[in-house]
Amino acid sequence: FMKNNPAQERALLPLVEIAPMEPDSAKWGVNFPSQWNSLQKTETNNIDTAYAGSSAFSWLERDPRQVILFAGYPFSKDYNDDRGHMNALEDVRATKRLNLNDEDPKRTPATCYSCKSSNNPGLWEEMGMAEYDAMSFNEMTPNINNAIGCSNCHEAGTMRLIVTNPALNEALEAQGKDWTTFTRQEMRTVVCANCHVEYYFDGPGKYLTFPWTNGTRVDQIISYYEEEGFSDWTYPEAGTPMLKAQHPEYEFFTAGSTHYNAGVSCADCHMPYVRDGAAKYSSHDVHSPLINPEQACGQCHTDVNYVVGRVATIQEQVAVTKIAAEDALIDAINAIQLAAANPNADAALLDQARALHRKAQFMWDFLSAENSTGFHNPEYALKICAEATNLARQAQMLAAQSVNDPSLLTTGTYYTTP
Amino acid sequence: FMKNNPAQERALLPLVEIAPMEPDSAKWGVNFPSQWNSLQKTETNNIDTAYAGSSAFSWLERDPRQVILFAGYPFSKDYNDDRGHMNALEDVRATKRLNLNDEDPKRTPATCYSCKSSNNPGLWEEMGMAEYDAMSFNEMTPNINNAIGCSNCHEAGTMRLIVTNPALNEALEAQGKDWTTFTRQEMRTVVCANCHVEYYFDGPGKYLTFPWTNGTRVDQIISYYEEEGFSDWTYPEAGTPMLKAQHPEYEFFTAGSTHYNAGVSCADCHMPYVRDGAAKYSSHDVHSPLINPEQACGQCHTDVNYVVGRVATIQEQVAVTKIAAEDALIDAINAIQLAAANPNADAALLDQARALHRKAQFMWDFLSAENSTGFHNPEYALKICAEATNLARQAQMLAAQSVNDPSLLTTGTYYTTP
Amino acid sequence: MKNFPLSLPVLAALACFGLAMGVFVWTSDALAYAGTRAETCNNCHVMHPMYENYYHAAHEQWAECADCHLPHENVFSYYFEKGRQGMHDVYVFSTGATPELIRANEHSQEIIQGNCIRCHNETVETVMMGPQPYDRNCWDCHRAVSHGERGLSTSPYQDSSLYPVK
Ligand code: HEC
Ligand code: HEC
Ligand code: HEC
Ligand code: HEC
Ligand code: HEC
Ligand code: HEC
Ligand code: HEC
Ligand code: HEC
Ligand code: HEC
Ligand code: HEC
Ligand code: HEC
Ligand code: HEC
Ligand code: HEC
Ligand code: HEC
Ligand SMILES: [Ca+2]
Ligand SMILES: [Ca+2]
Repeated sequence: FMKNNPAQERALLPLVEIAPMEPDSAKWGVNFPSQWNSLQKTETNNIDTAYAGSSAFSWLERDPRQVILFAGYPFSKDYNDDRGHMNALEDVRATKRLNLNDEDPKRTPATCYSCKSSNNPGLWEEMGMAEYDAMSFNEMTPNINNAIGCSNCHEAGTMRLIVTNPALNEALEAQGKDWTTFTRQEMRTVVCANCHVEYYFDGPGKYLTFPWTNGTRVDQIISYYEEEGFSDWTYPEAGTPMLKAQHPEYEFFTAGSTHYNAGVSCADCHMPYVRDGAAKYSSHDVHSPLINPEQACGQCHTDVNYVVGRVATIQEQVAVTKIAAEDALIDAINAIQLAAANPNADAALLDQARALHRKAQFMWDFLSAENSTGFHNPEYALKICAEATNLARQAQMLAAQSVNDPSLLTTGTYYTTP
Repeated sequence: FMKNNPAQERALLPLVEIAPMEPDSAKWGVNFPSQWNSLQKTETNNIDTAYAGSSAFSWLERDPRQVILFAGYPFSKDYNDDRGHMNALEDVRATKRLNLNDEDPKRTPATCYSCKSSNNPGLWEEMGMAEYDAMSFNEMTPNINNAIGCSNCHEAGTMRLIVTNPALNEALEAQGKDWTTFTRQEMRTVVCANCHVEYYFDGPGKYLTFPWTNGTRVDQIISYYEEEGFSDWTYPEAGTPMLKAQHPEYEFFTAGSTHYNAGVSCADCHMPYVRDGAAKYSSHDVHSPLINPEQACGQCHTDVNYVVGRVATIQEQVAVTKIAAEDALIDAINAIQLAAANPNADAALLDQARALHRKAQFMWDFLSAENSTGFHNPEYALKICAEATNLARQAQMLAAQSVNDPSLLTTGTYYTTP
Repeated sequence: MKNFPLSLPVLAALACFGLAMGVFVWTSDALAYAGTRAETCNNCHVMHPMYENYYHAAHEQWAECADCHLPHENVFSYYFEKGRQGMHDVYVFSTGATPELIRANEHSQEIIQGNCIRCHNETVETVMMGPQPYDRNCWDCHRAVSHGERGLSTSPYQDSSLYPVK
């Protein structure tokens, strides 16, 4: 993209010159008031849709199964739906998932700011990402005073879309890809991959890493974590080394979805062109397209009611199938816990059970943490869900075999245990 | 449709007058040579696609799991892919599924001719469907001398599309629907439902019935069969009362699929318009649209390569998930058989296992017998598949519980047993 | 009312009005709006995506906007509809009430459908089957025929060579 596309020439000369990686979006906003005004709207959005929307409703309340599934991990304490970009800073500072005790080796690292602030590109440039990530969240806080903003996506001056997150750059490189050769339409998706991707913190330096070396499909990511021997936490009383998936929208959408294969980008749906008098600009008021389907879908689909209806049909089917997977996982967890408590359990079988539990739950989470309730790639969502359920049931069966006790095979434990 | 639509007026007067329900398509063909010529092509078609096509390849050879899944039922002896309409008679007479011993109470009834011949509308009119169905296949044979033809779909004279199969008429009535009020576009789908639907033979009179009283979704059909206490056969050594699903294309496609909701009909894809000089007519050479996607998909989708690629992506994901369901079913069957052989088995638990096996296998079959490898409704296919797998695993677990023997929990038995 | 009193002031007023209109029509090229050139419709920039897509689609060399969008049964219905639609468009445009998505209403869909059949009668005669009600639009299948690949794209990058998509 950078290599193929000349910097845009604009009819209007910029009013002010913007410093490279300028963190203050208001300064950019002098030149681009429409974009800046629309970005600011993300702060106060709070309309909800059937499965998402812009309020910070609690997923743990909406689906209490997730409290069980994340037991022993901060996500079981606090996990809300995402809100607009301008709230990123407020929300990351408010979440109960943080551990602000700098003496604790499990303290929250600065890395958690990586996707929340327009200060980052400047800071990374200044100190390098390794140094940034090695600091604690607390230590970093004074440096961070802007939520997500222009510098996270644009190059000052040319306004071209760029990869600003070093982790993305490295992950693409590991796959032999050079984003500077991407087309403009590709960049309209890749720029979101600065943040809307599965990540983990590598090593004691908490180095931000995207697990893409083997590819971005769910099984390729699992195989990467297997090779790295990585786990996020150990499931209490079950002993399973768990993996947590986080917002893999990019990986999900690009895994051969209808829209991705048709050349549609994230920005097409989430940042549709809107009119401001005569001029058109990309709405920077990024939120669920179901809130403005006329703009978001209507540019391509003439029958807007029809496509909105389709989203509902797809999401309903995905939501039901997802709950079935959760129920199967909870049955498996209960069984593994019981088996683990039994000193006579066959260790090999129990470990097999854990391996399947780990894999099944990551698969389910990959779909569940993806924020479109399957719409970004319906077939992939359902295929993964089917596999997660199958593996969870097999995990349960192995746990029962490990202690030779069929009473571990009870199903629907979520509904029957108090 | 009949009520809203006047009979067609044609620029050209018909050359010959066609008797009502005329079984001989060649006679109709005098007036409509393009349609007749294209219908005749279905006899010799034999191009295959990745998952279907027009040769009569054996499903039992392609996927030997199905031999196990249909054990004890004629489908385990002979089950081929469907061919073109003009072969219907030849194929029904050749299949090894027939039982031509008229002394045997399990003899094949005449009902098996219901969807294979243009003689039927006349015969049903003459003798009534109850009498037709009460005869044996053998006894009916002399009356049947035409494969599928014009009279199965059209009203002579007006050429309007009509419901010709009394079973369809009754099934629609049971749902309070009156097909004579349907639009022309609806008829372009409903006419296929004369045959491309799940059916069963009701009672000793083998009366052709579509199980739609509760609706046409898979769970509604299952609930109907539960209420009727119907089963097709009993699974050997397992004792499960089984249900066989057959070509529910209509039920599948109309269950909220992308294309159905968009108002697309079966004929749009399977009978696209083709040109004959200046004029265009509906191709009656019905087969997989992947053989002529330019015509079948190209008018609606300008990027034909893209949509054909999508079909491949969807079918691949469905095919993999379907095989996983089959493996789970086979594991369940093995477990139930072992439990059933154990005189100390807990009968209640074992019956629960059978109930789940029955349901799981019907769900899988509903998707598997549907001939598009999921394309007609991808989300529905995958959702059903996920549920079938989940239920099959639970059936296996119940079987193990019924004999208190975790060794029944072996998975992957299809690959390990000889 | 027996004698129509044509007083001088009235006549003068009418003449002035006529002259003013004449000048207006001459200078503003308003008569173009009575014609059929596609470029005229494109005078309104909100019609630009339609124009762009039309220009690059199959009918550019065969048909003007009006060939599809105005009824052709007779000259009266043609000009009546032209006036009605034109007034509507101008009114909406000048009051700034232009909707985000411009879509043909049912009335104009009927007109368009009639025009498809008018030109392609010979082709579709067999499948139209005479006067039988046709309960879907030609462009349900021929989605690209009038305004580009995916119905009507109003997003600039899709119809402008300035912004190559790939
Ligand atoms: C074809 C349109 C389309 C494309 C392309 C698309 N999305 Fe979405 N996205 C949706 C829809 C529809 C939803 C569901 C919204 C809902 O349930 O309210 C959604 C939901 C989301 C959500 C959750 C929204 C909320 O309200 O919380 C996020 C985050 C998101 N998408 C990010 C992305 C990213 C990142 C990409 C590119 C990798 C992308 N989307 C591509 C249509 C799209
Ligand atoms: C700098 C990191 C970053 C980038 C780049 C980024 N996002 Fe986000 N996005 C976030 C964070 C963090 C949140 C959640 C904020 C919160 O909940 O406070 C979020 C929230 C969202 C939401 C939910 C909004 C709502 O109202 O629920 C959508 C939709 C979304 N992003 C889409 C996109 C798309 C599309 C792109 C690319 C054009 C993109 N994001 C680029 C970090 C980013
Ligand atoms: C690779 C980029 C990235 C990193 C690193 C990251 N986040 Fe986020 N965060 C996002 C995106 C994208 C969203 C919006 C999508 C979502 O909520 O699923 C988000 C949403 C959030 C939210 C709002 C929704 C919720 O979950 O309650 C909180 C709080 C949050 N992140 C906290 C954190 C913390 C704590 C860390 C460090 C452990 C962290 N983030 C690390 C990208 C990131
Ligand atoms: C979440 C990522 C993101 C953020 C943050 C962001 N932009 Fe953008 N911006 C985009 C994308 C994507 C486009 C579309 C680019 C294209 O089509 O090439 C865009 C386009 C633009 C354009 C080109 C004209 C247009 O409207 O399409 C301007 C100017 C612009 N942004 C200014 C800004 C300013 C000013 C800010 C901060 C106030 C900002 N952007 C913040 C992603 C972002
Ligand atoms: C930039 C163009 C574009 C945008 C924007 C867009 N789509 Fe699509 N959509 C497509 C294309 C291309 C296809 C593939 C089918 C085809 O070729 O007609 C498609 C297919 C679909 C399908 C059928 C796929 C299925 O799984 O059922 C649905 C539903 C759909 N889109 C909904 C939406 C919704 C909802 C939005 C807005 C949130 C949206 N689209 C935005 C271009 C777009
Ligand atoms: C949107 C297009 C579309 C519609 C509508 C559609 N089909 Fe199909 N059909 C397909 C495709 C694609 C396949 C897969 C062919 C393959 O795998 O080669 C298929 C496969 C089939 C097959 C198997 C073909 C073979 O080669 O053996 C049958 C039978 C069938 N469809 C019947 C129907 C019926 C009956 C309806 C209406 C209820 C219908 N189809 C609606 C596209 C469609
Ligand atoms: C009178 C019953 C009947 C009707 C009506 C009917 N079919 Fe069939 N169809 C069959 C039978 C029987 C076969 C299998 C014939 C064989 O294998 O010998 C078949 C086969 C097919 C095949 C597979 C052809 C191939 O080459 O593999 C397709 C596709 C198909 N039908 C689609 C349709 C569509 C679409 C309609 C409605 C327009 C329709 N059918 C109406 C009975 C019918
Ligand atoms: C309600 C209509 C209907 C009835 C009743 C019916 N069939 Fe069919 N048959 C079809 C359709 C539709 C196909 C093509 C789709 C397929 O093969 O799945 C077909 C295909 C076949 C085929 C060719 C494919 C294969 O399975 O090898 C045979 C043989 C056949 N039927 C035999 C029978 C027999 C025997 C019976 C009675 C037990 C019967 N049919 C009853 C509709 C019917
Ligand atoms: C499998 C069902 C089926 C069979 C068998 C069948 N037709 Fe059709 N026929 C249709 C469908 C569906 C249409 C489309 C009707 C519409 O669009 O209203 C059609 C349309 C027609 C038309 C209207 C013009 C056109 O091409 O769309 C004629 C004439 C016609 N068929 C003649 C015949 C003749 C003659 C035969 C026997 C040689 C025959 N049909 C066999 C289903 C069938
Ligand atoms: C069900 C889908 C469908 C509908 C509705 C439809 N067509 Fe078509 N049309 C087709 C297909 C498919 C072809 C391609 C025939 C071929 O190339 O062999 C076609 C071909 C044509 C052609 C010839 C194109 C060429 O390449 O020469 C014209 C003209 C045409 N249609 C006009 C119309 C008109 C006018 C209407 C409305 C009365 C209409 N169509 C409705 C599917 C449709
Ligand atoms: C009569 C028109 C028509 C015909 C014929 C048709 N389609 Fe479609 N197709 C649509 C519409 C409408 C949608 C919904 C998306 C949209 O609005 O663009 C769609 C959506 C799709 C999608 C996206 C859905 C998904 O799940 O990914 C695919 C793929 C597709 N069609 C393939 C095909 C194929 C293959 C054929 C031919 C066998 C075909 N279509 C024939 C009208 C049609
Ligand atoms: C070949 C016939 C044809 C020509 C020529 C044509 N149009 Fe259209 N127009 C259509 C069709 C078809 C539609 C779609 C109606 C619908 O979607 O229901 C349409 C829709 C529209 C719409 C409404 C948008 C919408 O989605 O409904 C506008 C505005 C329009 N045309 C303007 C124009 C202009 C301006 C021109 C000349 C530059 C033009 N048309 C030339 C056939 C044509
Ligand atoms: C004065 C500016 C202007 C001109 C010139 C103009 N339009 Fe429009 N047109 C509009 C506006 C504004 C709308 C939206 C009206 C609405 O949706 O109520 C519109 C809507 C339409 C529609 C969709 C509404 C409907 O009636 O179905 C069609 C079709 C259309 N125009 C065709 C044309 C054609 C053909 C021409 C040239 C003869 C033309 N327009 C010239 C401004 C204009
Ligand atoms: C003013 C007369 C006229 C009108 C009105 C008209 N067409 Fe055409 N159309 C033509 C001519 C002339 C051609 C090119 C010669 C041919 O192929 O018949 C053509 C070509 C076509 C083609 C073949 C080219 C292609 O894109 O595949 C299709 C399909 C078609 N028209 C459909 C339509 C539809 C649908 C409408 C209504 C929305 C319509 N036409 C309105 C005159 C017209
Ligand atoms: Ca949200
Ligand atoms: Ca076949």
